[in-house]
Amino acid sequence: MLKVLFFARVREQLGCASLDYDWPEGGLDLDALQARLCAERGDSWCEVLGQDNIIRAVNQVVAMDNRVLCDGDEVAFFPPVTGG
Amino acid sequence: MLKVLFFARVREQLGCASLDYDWPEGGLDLDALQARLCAERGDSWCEVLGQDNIIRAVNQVVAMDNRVLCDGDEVAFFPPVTGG
Amino acid sequence: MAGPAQPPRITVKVQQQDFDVGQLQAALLSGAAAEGAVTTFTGYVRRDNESRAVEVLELEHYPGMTEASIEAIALQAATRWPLLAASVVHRVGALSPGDQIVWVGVASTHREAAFSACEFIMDYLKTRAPFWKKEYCEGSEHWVSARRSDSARADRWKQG
Amino acid sequence: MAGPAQPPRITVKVQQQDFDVGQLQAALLSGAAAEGAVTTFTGYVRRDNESRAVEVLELEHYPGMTEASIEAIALQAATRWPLLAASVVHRVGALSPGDQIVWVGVASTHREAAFSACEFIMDYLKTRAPFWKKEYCEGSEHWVSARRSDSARADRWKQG
Repeated sequence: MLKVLFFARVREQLGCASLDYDWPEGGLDLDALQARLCAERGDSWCEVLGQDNIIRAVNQVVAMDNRVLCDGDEVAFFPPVTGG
Repeated sequence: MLKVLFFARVREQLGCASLDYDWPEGGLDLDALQARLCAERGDSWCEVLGQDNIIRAVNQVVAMDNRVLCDGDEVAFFPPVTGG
Repeated sequence: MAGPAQPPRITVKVQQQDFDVGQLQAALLSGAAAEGAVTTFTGYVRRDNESRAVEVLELEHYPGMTEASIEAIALQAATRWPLLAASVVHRVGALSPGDQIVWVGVASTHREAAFSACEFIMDYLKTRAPFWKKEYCEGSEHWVSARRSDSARADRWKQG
Repeated sequence: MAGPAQPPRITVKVQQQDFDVGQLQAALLSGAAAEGAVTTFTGYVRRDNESRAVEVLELEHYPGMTEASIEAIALQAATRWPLLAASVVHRVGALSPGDQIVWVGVASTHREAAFSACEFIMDYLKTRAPFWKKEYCEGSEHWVSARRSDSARADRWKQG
């Protein structure tokens, strides 16, 4: 199972802060997870997760490119950060 | 009359923190004041005021070069500064 | 006699409560009088942001990742500059104009390292640490968007 | 509605007494929540200076010139960066290891100005302001000599 988290504007637009994603047979990479969420959850999710400034993190480290996931990973989607 | 001040190592080496210098007929510039102090006060003053890193200030502003003085001016001699 | 260099003391806190800058600075010191220089940065909620009158600023973070990533950046700063200690406190939750948001303090023997490391950590907090700000202004709310100048500023450290 | 820009509030103090960094920082703020950023620098007496064990550090200044020249440099900083306030406190007299020597605080709307101006003022204090330090170490005393690196550092602002 993957733990998937959403923050800030992304969380609000999806109406979802976190979800558990069943680990599929054959495994999954980050792009595939994003495509599946889009396909399974419909247009509004496609639109939100398809925004080109979305940042992705795997196990609390930002992933600049696609990468293979492992069962148990924590994946997060969030907009550009604005701290300080 | 000029007020002449000495600070820090210069003050200690001269054994003098300040003196009043009678305003001479014909006026004075900064180099002339320094030369007179040297001539009038003897070798030890010559040596101290002749150190090449001595900084001079006129009316509380550092004077990079020689300059004409006016009666009533405040002149200071001090070593390189080490604040902060 | 100087022993082997101690690793710098690094502390990172993300919290709702306000903080006392005087106490934070005192806590940065080792008590051994080794520090010659402490540089601090405090960020505040401004009443006017880009001509909007801000009533409430809400800050969200990514619990766990935020703390770990700030600690990593402070350690990275300590490899670039000789630091004795670095401390970061960042608030989350609802804040009002004038409230303190963030404090970064860096102690070193000399001021060059303290200034550079403090600015380096702040640039990271502004551009890479997972915090998000939402402004409430005159009945409407919106997420603050990233300033392009902030990213450019953080990038310049890559050439260091 | 923004009125005409206020001149920055500048305060300079040379004193024997210790100071409270929290109070100084609070006094830097206008109360109008205009400040987004405050950068501070605190200098301390180090126990070890270039491998000498310092027992007492004595600071001398040029009363009048010191204050006026620091005020002038703070005003100059305010022409280079958009500052809301700048404050300098510098101690004189006999200090011990661990004691605070100097505090510089700068408030601005944004951090770039606060960092640059604070560092600029500190560089001036180190290289041009009329202060002199004398160290008492193991029964002997000597005047601290100017660090060449400090002068080089101040010079770089001329190219700014």
